[in-house]
Amino acid sequence: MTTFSELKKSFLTALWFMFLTFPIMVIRVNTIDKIVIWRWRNMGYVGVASFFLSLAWRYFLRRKEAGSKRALSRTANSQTLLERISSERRYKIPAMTAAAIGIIMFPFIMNSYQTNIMITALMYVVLGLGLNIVVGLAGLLDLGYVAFYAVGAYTYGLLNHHFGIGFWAVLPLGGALGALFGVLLGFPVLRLRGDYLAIVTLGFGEIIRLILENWNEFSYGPSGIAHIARPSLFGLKLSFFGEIRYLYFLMIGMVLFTIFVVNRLQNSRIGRAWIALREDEIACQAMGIDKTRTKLTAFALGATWAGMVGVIFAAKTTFINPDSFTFLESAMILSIVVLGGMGSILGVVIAALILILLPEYLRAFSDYRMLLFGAIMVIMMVFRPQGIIANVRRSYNFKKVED
Amino acid sequence: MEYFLELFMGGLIRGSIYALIALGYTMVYGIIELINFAHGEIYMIGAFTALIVASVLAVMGVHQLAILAIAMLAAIVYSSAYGFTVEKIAYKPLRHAPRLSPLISAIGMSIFLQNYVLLAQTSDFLPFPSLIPDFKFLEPYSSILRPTELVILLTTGVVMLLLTLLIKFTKIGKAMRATAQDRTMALLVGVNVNQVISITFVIGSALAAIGGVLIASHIGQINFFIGFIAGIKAFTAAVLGGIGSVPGAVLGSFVLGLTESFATGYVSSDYEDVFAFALLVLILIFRPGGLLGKSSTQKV
Amino acid sequence: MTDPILDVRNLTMDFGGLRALDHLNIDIQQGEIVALIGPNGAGKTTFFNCITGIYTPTSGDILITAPPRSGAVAKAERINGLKPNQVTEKGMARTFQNIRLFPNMTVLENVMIGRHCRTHSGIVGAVFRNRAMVKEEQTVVDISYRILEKIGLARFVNDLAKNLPYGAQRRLEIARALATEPFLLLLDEPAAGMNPHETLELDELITRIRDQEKVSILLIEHDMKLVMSLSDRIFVMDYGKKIAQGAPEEIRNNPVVIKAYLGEEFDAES
Amino acid sequence: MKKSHLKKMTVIAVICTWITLGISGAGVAADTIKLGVAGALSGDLASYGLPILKAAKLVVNDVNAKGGILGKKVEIISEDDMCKPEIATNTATKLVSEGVTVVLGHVCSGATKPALDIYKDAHIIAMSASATSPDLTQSGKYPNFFRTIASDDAQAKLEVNFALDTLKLKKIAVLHDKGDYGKGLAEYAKGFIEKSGKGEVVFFEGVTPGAVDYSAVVNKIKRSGAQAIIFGGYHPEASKIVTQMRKDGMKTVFISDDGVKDDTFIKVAGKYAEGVYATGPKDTSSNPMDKAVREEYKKVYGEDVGVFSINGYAAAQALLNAIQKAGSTNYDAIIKALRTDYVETPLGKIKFDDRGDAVGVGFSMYEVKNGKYVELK
Repeated sequence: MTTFSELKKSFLTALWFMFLTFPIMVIRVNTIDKIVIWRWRNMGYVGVASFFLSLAWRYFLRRKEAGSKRALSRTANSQTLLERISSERRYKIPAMTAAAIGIIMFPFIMNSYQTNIMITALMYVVLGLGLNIVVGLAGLLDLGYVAFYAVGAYTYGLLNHHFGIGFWAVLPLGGALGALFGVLLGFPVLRLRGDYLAIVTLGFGEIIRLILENWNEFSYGPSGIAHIARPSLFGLKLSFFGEIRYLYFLMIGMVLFTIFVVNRLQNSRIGRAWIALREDEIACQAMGIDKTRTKLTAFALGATWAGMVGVIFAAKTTFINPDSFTFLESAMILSIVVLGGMGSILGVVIAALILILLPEYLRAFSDYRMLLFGAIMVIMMVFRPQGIIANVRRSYNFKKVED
Repeated sequence: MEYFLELFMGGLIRGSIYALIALGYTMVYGIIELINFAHGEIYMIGAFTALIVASVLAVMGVHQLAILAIAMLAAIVYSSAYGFTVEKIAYKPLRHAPRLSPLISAIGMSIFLQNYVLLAQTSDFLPFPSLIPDFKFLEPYSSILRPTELVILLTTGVVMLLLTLLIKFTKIGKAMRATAQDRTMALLVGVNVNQVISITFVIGSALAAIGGVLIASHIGQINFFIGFIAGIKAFTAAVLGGIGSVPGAVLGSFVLGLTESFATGYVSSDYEDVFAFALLVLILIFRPGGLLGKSSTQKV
Repeated sequence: MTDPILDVRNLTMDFGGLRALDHLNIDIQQGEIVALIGPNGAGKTTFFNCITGIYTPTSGDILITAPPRSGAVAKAERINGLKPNQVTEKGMARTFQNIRLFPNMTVLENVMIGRHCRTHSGIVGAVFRNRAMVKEEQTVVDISYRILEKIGLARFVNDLAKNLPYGAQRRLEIARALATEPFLLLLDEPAAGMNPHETLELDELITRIRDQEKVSILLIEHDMKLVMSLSDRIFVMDYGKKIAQGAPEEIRNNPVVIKAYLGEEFDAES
Repeated sequence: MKKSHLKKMTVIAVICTWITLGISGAGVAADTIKLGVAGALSGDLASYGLPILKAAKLVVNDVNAKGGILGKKVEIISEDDMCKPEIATNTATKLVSEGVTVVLGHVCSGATKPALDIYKDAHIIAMSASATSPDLTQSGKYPNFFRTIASDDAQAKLEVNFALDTLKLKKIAVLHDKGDYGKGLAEYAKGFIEKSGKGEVVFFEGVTPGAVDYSAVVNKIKRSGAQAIIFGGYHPEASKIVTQMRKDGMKTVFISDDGVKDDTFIKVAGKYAEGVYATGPKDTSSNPMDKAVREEYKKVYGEDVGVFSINGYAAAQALLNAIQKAGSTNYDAIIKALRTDYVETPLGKIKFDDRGDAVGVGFSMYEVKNGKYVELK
């Protein structure tokens, strides 16, 4: 492999991209005044950029392939740094202590904006962990997860608006209603597999949103519900910053609670059944696992978290309308699960933080931020298709019995 | 009766539009089992390319029919080129990755392409020139069928026919069918699988480009976001018909188009999409493989 | 003679216009090793799928009589139309012709899945880890490990199933099926793809399972040497019909059987 | 192994540093008066937000050139909310934590509502140049909210009166785009028609924005026998519907709102736009100040003013003027100044009523004549 042939390849790639981007990047037409603006300089930029990017792209792709071959040859030590920190005690305790201090100090060091976006990110951590049950563990591709999120949000929005019921009373109710809707959706789609399931769940999510949009008498339609009460703290009146801090710690608690529950679930009899269902549906049934029940519990438990986060969402924004529950939201949550590494809790946490905080920190790039965001999603998938942290199966303690 | 006919024609037009996009989805799915979320963007880029080329030619004062031909050709060439490139960048490196990873890559690509067009062109709606000439003989029937609509129906029909012939009778068509059935076997009997996948993307993108130009002429305006909604609907249609099946995609598109049209006409346009999705759910419950899809009994 | 533990009467299965099984009668007594043989496409796997609930047969009866445990009186039960998991719960477990393990779970977890239908802890138990649940979980682990030891897979215990050698994967399927505590084990071509040495080990393993675990066995197999040495009785199928049954010696010399097999080979050569 | 770990460590360290820098970037600036500008500055609704921001910059440059207010320079801090409620809370929190005194924004009503709750708690005044939801001022729940644009019910009232009284039409079809703005407006229109008793609503439905074809709904309107359509929504849908109607040979009167009173509508719908009515902010182009602003805008940015630029300019003026008059950045003092002191703006001399609506700001009806919106007197 000579450098020359590499350069030639990149040169051809650059030519190709110059051709590809020609009409859209170079020509700008003002159809009204019939003026054509030729922006030749853009073509130059594209050429130079794609030349170097293609060099880098192929270099990293080769490295990735070499890496995956190496990983195959040595099975035991192929964990990445993060995986090692998460699995080895020696690293785990200091890492966790540092993380704990960081988490507690965060809202006191950072300003309220930072805390606020962190709250949003934490909400997505919980959503990601919830969807992880359905997609990551049970292998049921759900593209309408946002429907349950909407159910939770509207539960609180409506109950608070009409009856003034408080946050803490509705939180479990939102979860329960989420679960109920999970089962309602689960029943008709039990027979469907794979991508058929995906499109039906997508349709279900859209149906819920459209109903919220059109049924004014019930949901106040697109103008939404305003003035939803923020969570109360033993009846204390908090300052604005106090409320943000309070919500932050509430979310931290929620995240810890979710991690605790999901972790226990996935290492239980039910969790194993979910994974078996994901791995091979027929064998799973043949081993005596009730497919219907297992699927329904996955849907219901996944939806529970969405319902609860929905309640928190309504309390945080104090205003909800159907626009917040579009398909893109579902896609975002799904991306968190896949990017994190299906079934891996730590992976989902990291992915949620990246995907939600990234657009905020990309504000500096203003117009380009969504462009970069899309590109980063592609790049991460190409170079790390198994997700940030590939899920590691745990090992069990067992007694050796002498016969 | 006239009202019924109007709605019926409206449904057919919608169906044709969905079909042109749905075919790309279904072909790609048939070959590599990927929901290509960026497909709607390919369609959008086709429409933009046609708009840009047509405007430039119009400023230069070229004849209308020549504009139509050149703009259409440019749209097809560029959409195909984009489809081809997207596959090489975002899907090919993921061929052996976990099943959902290419899906996320596709979502990322879709966001990227939308914003690329937004930044390089504009966020505003642009008026799309009516490239299709007015046929005098249609004037008395203008409330039922307009020239653009006639062209859309005819083009869709011709394209379907050509595609069926291509898949049934040509060498590449056979290779595509073989790859769809069993990629490993196809590889073993000497099919260049990578090439087949590329060609599938190119053909699917070309169809989307044709759809893009026709739809844009029909509704008279485009912006960077048109691909998303049309894409979701077309995908729904493809699944409705049985994803992976070419006649299924066409049938599903017409069923969806007619349902929407009649739901609006006889019930309410408020719940037009609710009807569309409810129909999808119902059909899949009773026929889990879609209308013309393979029965989903798995081999044990 | 007691009731057969599995009694299949006039079992018929149609796929559209195609009759895959045609009034099939098969019975298995407790403690037997029975083989089901026949040319490719004879309908053997379809038969398995019918009696394990993956397909619902068109007509006929599948009756099972679970062997009495602790002195209870056994009663025949018709299991047509039950779901696969219910069949497994009744006490019939199977393996698959094309291995269907859970590739990304460890060997131990694969076996633990088999214990699912014999355990009960639910969501609440999983979250709160109450004492009963912890105890149940540990028992599951212990039992599963013991099964692995018996099958000779203990050294792979924490490996992912997909990383096992081929022969070990076949044995793991048997271990997983055993974990469901069946009275009848249905093996679909357990020796396929094994080398002669592994086949010999399998022969020994199957006999051992029957003797030690008190499990009856029905197997589909093409390896005639294995079939002849293992089986107490053999059923022969062709084109969905039973064409012969009897002890290995009788089958070996049955002209109908020979014709069925020779005919197939003859076809294959032409 | 070791080496690759080291590399990964470095990468992580770099990322951490980058994040920390990003975080601490929001430092304390010099002693200035901060004017927050919030709204859709990116995405598909940026064409509403950016012209407001640009207009505000003109005002601030002007004020600073004259020495600022209260002896301090004015500084603009702009943040994007993409018109999404959940992002608007982040935007609002960011502005609050950067210590803005007043906010010009937000652009969309849906995003404005949750943001106002945050500003209210932080004692910050917000003034919008484009949020027209009646709820914002009429509910009485946002004492810190003001606006330089009239609310939707006024617009709906104008549309209905125009159809019933001026054009003397009886059968009205009311159509909307299912959005916050469009549907709200359509519902007011429906209510006014029913209450007036002079006409009837023969059709009330919403269309799906972005759909590939509207022929079914157009056919349905035709069948309903409506003489006029009142449409609540934005110009992309309006132009599709109008085009489709006219191509089908329907001559039904089309009346719409300030979401349609946009030159893009005329550009896109072309000849079919002729004769379409739309309400919009009163034409103030005869006001010399308005003329000056339009000229300055064109000179500075090389383009014509956007939809809400003039309202944005007026809002920025009103806010800064109130601070000047109040003599401090005290919340109550500014509110009092806004309610009592008139300020000269391109919209005319304005002050605000108790609910926060600008006195003397209203809508007029426009008609497309020869490819231009012309105000009807």
